[in-house]
Amino acid sequence: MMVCSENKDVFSAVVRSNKKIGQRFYRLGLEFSGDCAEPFGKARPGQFAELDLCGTALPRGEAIPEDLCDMAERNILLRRPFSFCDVTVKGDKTVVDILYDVVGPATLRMTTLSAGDSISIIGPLGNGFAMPSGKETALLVAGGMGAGPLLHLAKVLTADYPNIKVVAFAGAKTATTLPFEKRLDEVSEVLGFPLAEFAGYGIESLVATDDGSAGYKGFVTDCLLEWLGRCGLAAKDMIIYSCGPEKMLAKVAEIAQEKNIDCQISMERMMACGIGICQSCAVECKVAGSNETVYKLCCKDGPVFNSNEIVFSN
Amino acid sequence: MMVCSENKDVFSAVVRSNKKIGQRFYRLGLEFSGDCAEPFGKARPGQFAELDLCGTALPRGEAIPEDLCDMAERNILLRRPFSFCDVTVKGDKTVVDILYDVVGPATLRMTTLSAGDSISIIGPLGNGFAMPSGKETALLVAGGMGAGPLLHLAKVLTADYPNIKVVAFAGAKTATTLPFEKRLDEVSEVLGFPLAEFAGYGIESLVATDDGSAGYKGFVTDCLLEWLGRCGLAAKDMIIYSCGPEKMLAKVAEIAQEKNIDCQISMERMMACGIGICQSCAVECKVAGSNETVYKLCCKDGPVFNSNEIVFSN
Amino acid sequence: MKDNVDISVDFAGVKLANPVFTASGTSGYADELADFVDINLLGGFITKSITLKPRKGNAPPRIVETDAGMLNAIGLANIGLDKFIKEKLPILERMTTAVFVNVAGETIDEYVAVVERLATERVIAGFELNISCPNVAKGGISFGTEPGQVSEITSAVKKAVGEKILIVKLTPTVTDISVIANAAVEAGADALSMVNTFTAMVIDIETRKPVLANRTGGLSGPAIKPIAAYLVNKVYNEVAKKNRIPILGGGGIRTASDAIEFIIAGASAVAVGTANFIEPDCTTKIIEGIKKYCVRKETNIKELIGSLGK
Amino acid sequence: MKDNVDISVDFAGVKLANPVFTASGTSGYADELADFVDINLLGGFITKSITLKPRKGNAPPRIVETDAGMLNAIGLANIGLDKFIKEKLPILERMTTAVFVNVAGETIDEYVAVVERLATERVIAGFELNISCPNVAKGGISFGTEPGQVSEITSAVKKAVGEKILIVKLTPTVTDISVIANAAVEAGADALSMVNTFTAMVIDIETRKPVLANRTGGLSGPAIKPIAAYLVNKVYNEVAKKNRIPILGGGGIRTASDAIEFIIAGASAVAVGTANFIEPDCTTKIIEGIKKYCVRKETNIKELIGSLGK
Ligand SMILES: Cc1cc2nc3c(=O)[nH]c(=O)nc-3n(C[C@H](O)[C@H](O)[C@H](O)COP(=O)(O)OP(=O)(O)OC[C@H]3O[C@@H](n4cnc5c(N)ncnc54)[C@H](O)[C@@H]3O)c2cc1C
Ligand SMILES: Cc1cc2nc3c(=O)[nH]c(=O)nc-3n(C[C@H](O)[C@H](O)[C@H](O)COP(=O)(O)OP(=O)(O)OC[C@H]3O[C@@H](n4cnc5c(N)ncnc54)[C@H](O)[C@@H]3O)c2cc1C
Ligand SMILES: Cc1cc2nc3c(=O)[nH]c(=O)nc-3n(C[C@H](O)[C@H](O)[C@H](O)COP(=O)(O)O)c2cc1C
Ligand SMILES: Cc1cc2nc3c(=O)[nH]c(=O)nc-3n(C[C@H](O)[C@H](O)[C@H](O)COP(=O)(O)O)c2cc1C
Ligand code: FES
Ligand code: FES
Repeated sequence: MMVCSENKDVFSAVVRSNKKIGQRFYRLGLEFSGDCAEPFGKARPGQFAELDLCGTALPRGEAIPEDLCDMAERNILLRRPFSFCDVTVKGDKTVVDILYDVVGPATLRMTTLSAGDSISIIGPLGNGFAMPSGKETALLVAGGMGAGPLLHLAKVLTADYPNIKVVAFAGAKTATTLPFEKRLDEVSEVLGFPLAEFAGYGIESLVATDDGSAGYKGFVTDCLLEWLGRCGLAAKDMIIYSCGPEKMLAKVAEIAQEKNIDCQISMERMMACGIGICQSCAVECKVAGSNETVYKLCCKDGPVFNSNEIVFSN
Repeated sequence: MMVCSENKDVFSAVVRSNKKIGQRFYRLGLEFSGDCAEPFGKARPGQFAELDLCGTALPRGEAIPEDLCDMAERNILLRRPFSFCDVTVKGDKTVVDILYDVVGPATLRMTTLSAGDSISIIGPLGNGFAMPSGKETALLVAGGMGAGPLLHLAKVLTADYPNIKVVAFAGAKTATTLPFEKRLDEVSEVLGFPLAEFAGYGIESLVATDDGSAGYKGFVTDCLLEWLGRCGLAAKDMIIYSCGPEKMLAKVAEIAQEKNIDCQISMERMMACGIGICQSCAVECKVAGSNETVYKLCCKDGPVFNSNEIVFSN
Repeated sequence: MKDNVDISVDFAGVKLANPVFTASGTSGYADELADFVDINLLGGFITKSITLKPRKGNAPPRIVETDAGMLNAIGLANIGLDKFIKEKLPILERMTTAVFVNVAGETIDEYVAVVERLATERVIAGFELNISCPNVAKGGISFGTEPGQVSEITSAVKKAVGEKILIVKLTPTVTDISVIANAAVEAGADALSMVNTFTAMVIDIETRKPVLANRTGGLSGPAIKPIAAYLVNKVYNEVAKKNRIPILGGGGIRTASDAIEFIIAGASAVAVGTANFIEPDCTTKIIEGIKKYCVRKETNIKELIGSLGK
Repeated sequence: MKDNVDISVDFAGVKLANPVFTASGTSGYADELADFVDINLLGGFITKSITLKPRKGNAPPRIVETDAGMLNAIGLANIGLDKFIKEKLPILERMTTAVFVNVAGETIDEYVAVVERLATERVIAGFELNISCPNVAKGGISFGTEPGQVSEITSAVKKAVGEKILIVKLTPTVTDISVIANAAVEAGADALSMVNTFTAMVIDIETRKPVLANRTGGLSGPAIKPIAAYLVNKVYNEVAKKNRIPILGGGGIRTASDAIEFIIAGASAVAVGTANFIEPDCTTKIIEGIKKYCVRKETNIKELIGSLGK
């Protein structure tokens, strides 16, 4: 292992836990010790890492959801990017948690990791969320798996910016696909703290599901819009942080633009390298004061961008 | 699962054990139940099965011997053939043991199988050793991993042909690469039963190592030749069964030919299918009464052949 | 989900129960694979290449595994026409699946001789002309890389096939496969089969020799799938569509999703090769998977063929 | 084991500390990869393709993974010659490794213009002519499939390179790569680089569209290795050896064993591409592995090159 600029490198982590927390959601706990502990201990919300899952076992036949059976046949080659939902420094060790969704061959393999396994990881990579200097309220808007980095952000915000009020919005198709470990309970829902993970940081939350099976019925962006309509806060005192599917991010960006609220979003792209050498992760960005656009790299210039920079594809 | 002619098919087995028994040798125990138990319960010595190891995890970095590191990078695609070293029917279950050597990407993966894992297996395939009708003495000549099917044969011979005397010869480069679980002890060595696995069937054995670190110093074929020289038995009353590297088999075949002893050998070829549909496993065979040769299929016509049929490639 | 959804296709006039074939050389002459799959469930069955005289094939090792693929250099080992007629035709005659005989040879006359002898056999739906085998010293691929040669052999064989359909099997290792496809179509091919394997080599660094006795072999398996899918789409767009010539597409197909990719790219039917070695009953699963996809997406095979969007 | 074994090679007159390069487009302009590897340990470094004007490249998605490979359609995104000279040359100047600039363009004049501007830069050891990029509408691969074109562009650029060496990078997707290699050599190529990627396609069966915005992309990675090794051996035997032209071989190299395969096949040096994405420091391991192999087998690079036995 080399000592590198910016502390990013190829590291080895040990799996501490890998827990199924929903239909197809898991939470993976990785422990870093020795030289690896420090760089990851300093990882900022929104940064990510590239995991090598090539040598990891596939789940056995029956354990593969039918819609992923064909995909499961593909031998994987490239690493996969994941952000962190929690980073904890414990003495000379750092524990990093990743919330993930099982969508294809790599994430299927990821489910068979078990405590004690070691795994190769490159990170921490990219730029995290900018901190909310001069703001009074931070709104975290998560779509599906996007909750991961926003949980990490929630922890850092509440620890480092105790005077800022944080409100979390979490959207999903339906109640069972909300990627949270702790189930909603009615009392906390009534009190405005339905998501235990955010409540743990003292953060109130709003849940939206497309089918209304939990919380607000509709898109999380509609829920946000409604909330903004009634909150009575000044746009300049707020900041939105968002992570989720690109369609949702586009809507969040539109809302932020209309209401003139600062907004940071975390983008996703297929990434071959994650370290800025392949140019695969192009994100089309506006050039200030011109009609032209440039491609920035999601892995190096992002994954977090100012929402007003991005040209969303349709 | 279909019911098929000759009972061979794609089956699912459950791993019962996977034990390291030497430097790079392991013994894998597979359990078959339900429909799979019967066909495998009837498996004859010398038959084999094709294991699908694609989804099995690679050992972690440090657990891969240095000389196999590069090979380990290759994603495997094809199944791998293995013969059985033991087959035991227990009620409605069948347990099949495989003795294997870690030589490349598939066998590396095999080492990470653990109790409870299920694995896809096609078998039993090919033709086993012919039984020694009318013989008085059966000589089992094993080179390295070739001991596997000969152990299975030893069990069947001693059970079904109690009047036949069986003598086992086992060769290896050096003592530590003898693929036997139970260590040699001096007393049994003096008594002529150094290999506990064979001794368990009441079979005497001779060990040969290239460096003399155990038993006879030299090739197992030289050990055999010496034994034949002093045994005083009639060629027509003996039969040789052999399995091991092709160079050794060629030597065994030569000895059998010279001394006019019936001899059956188990051949190995790279196999893409194991079931006779790809023609990859060609074994050059003499055509009786002609100078011509034909290619027979190791998987279907073999893997056991009469030694006098084979044209060995130098 | 109704499982009896219709996924039959018209392949150059031959009605197939479904678009799934086993590829030549990867399923023997039917009897071998029959232990694992009900061959009659297949849309089509293609024999191992048949030549006029029996061929021993190449010395072993004949195969070697590569990343997500394998090389083979079987060398067209086959029992020859006479023995095929005597021993294998009777087995094939019992099958209800459309049977295609893959034909190879060292000279055009040899191809023609084989086809002439078989052209009147009732059980045979058509012939697949192997002008793309990379593993023989004479014939094989040498017929398939030059448009003039392709044209010559195709028209010669076309005269011999009679009522049967003629599928020409193309090699992917040419600068512009559409030129070759076009030559075949203009000379009378009723369908195109693509792709055959890619010439390749694996070297044993311990001995510093090629692993295969034949030195080179043909690469098949999932490794080649994205190249094959591209080539099928290219030939569909540039040649097959306007000439209404169906394509039998393949190269690395393991799953229904793979098969559907080829169909969307422009294949009317698909050939499954290497995957049979790993899961001998994979074709059955692929057929079921295509049905499920059609039901789920409320589509049908006809609409799917060549439906790749902008 | 002595680790300071000499594995240096003479590559068309350029002395390389070892035969391991990073391939164009897979290691940026050096600064990016420098976080993970000491670039100065490499035998050679090749820049991402440079064009006269900056290029935005293609819309995303630009890559998709395949079995043991990946497709890319970056579309020669690069900062353009001016910015390269201003921002990147100073970084490259600090390197002790042999630096090669990969050049692309839409017209021959563009290629020549880039080379002319850089031909006198001290830090540059030579140029790699990319006439094999499958991911651009104009230029790229269109120069590389026809011997006449290859000859024309090679001689035009050769006039501009001055003292520097000219490597011509070949596409594998031609009927006979030796014909192309020969055209390049006769027109003045000092070395050949092979292979570039294979045109390929992945289709999303849910949307029925190609996954890549560019529709097609170039297949790289272990999947193509056996084809690339074969082609290197073919060109070595048919063109390079007798003309004493070194080959920079690659395609799917991940390990020292892979690299050694290419060297035995006939490559004087090897280029590692896709593998950098997975293990950014794999080149260091490959260099060490080649040394160990030479010690263990009591051989040396010179003796190894093109030593494939019968
Ligand atoms: C910076 C960054 C951070 C990320 N953080 C996380 C994280 O914290 N948790 C997490 O679960 N994922 C995260 N992702 C996404 C994650 O990398 C992919 O889900 C993963 O690579 C999929 O690998 P696979 O082999 O399982 O599926 P693939 O074969 O790569 O994809 C399978 C199918 O799913 C689609 N797909 C790919 N990504 C997604 C996605 N995110 N959601 C839905 N469908 C998808 C593909 O188009 C394909 O059709 C992040 C991605 C980026 C770029
Ligand atoms: C009918 C039959 C029965 C077999 N029974 C057994 C058995 O009971 N136990 C067992 O351990 N093996 C057995 N084998 C051999 C076994 O199939 C191979 O060792 C296995 O396929 C290697 O797979 P791999 O991916 O680990 O290595 P590969 O990548 O396939 O091979 C790695 C390297 O080892 C070489 N190699 C391949 N096979 C052997 C071998 N047998 N010995 C030494 N080097 C080899 C290859 O040429 C290559 O260089 C049998 C083979 C056949 C054909
Ligand atoms: C072992 C083997 C033998 C083959 N034999 C033949 C043959 O005899 N005739 C032929 O036209 N193609 C032959 N092929 C090519 C296949 O029919 C098919 O075109 C190719 O393998 C690509 O498909 P796949 O990737 O699904 O295997 C053979 C392929 C393999 C792997
Ligand atoms: C993401 C990516 C970008 C590439 N860009 C270029 C390029 O700009 N110019 C070029 O000549 N080759 C380019 N290539 C081709 C590589 O240099 C190399 O020839 C090819 O990838 C095969 O090697 P590999 O299998 O080791 O990757 C690129 C390859 C990849 C994967
Ligand atoms: S993923 Fe390679 S540059 Fe961003
Ligand atoms: S391994 Fe396929 S025929 Fe024997």
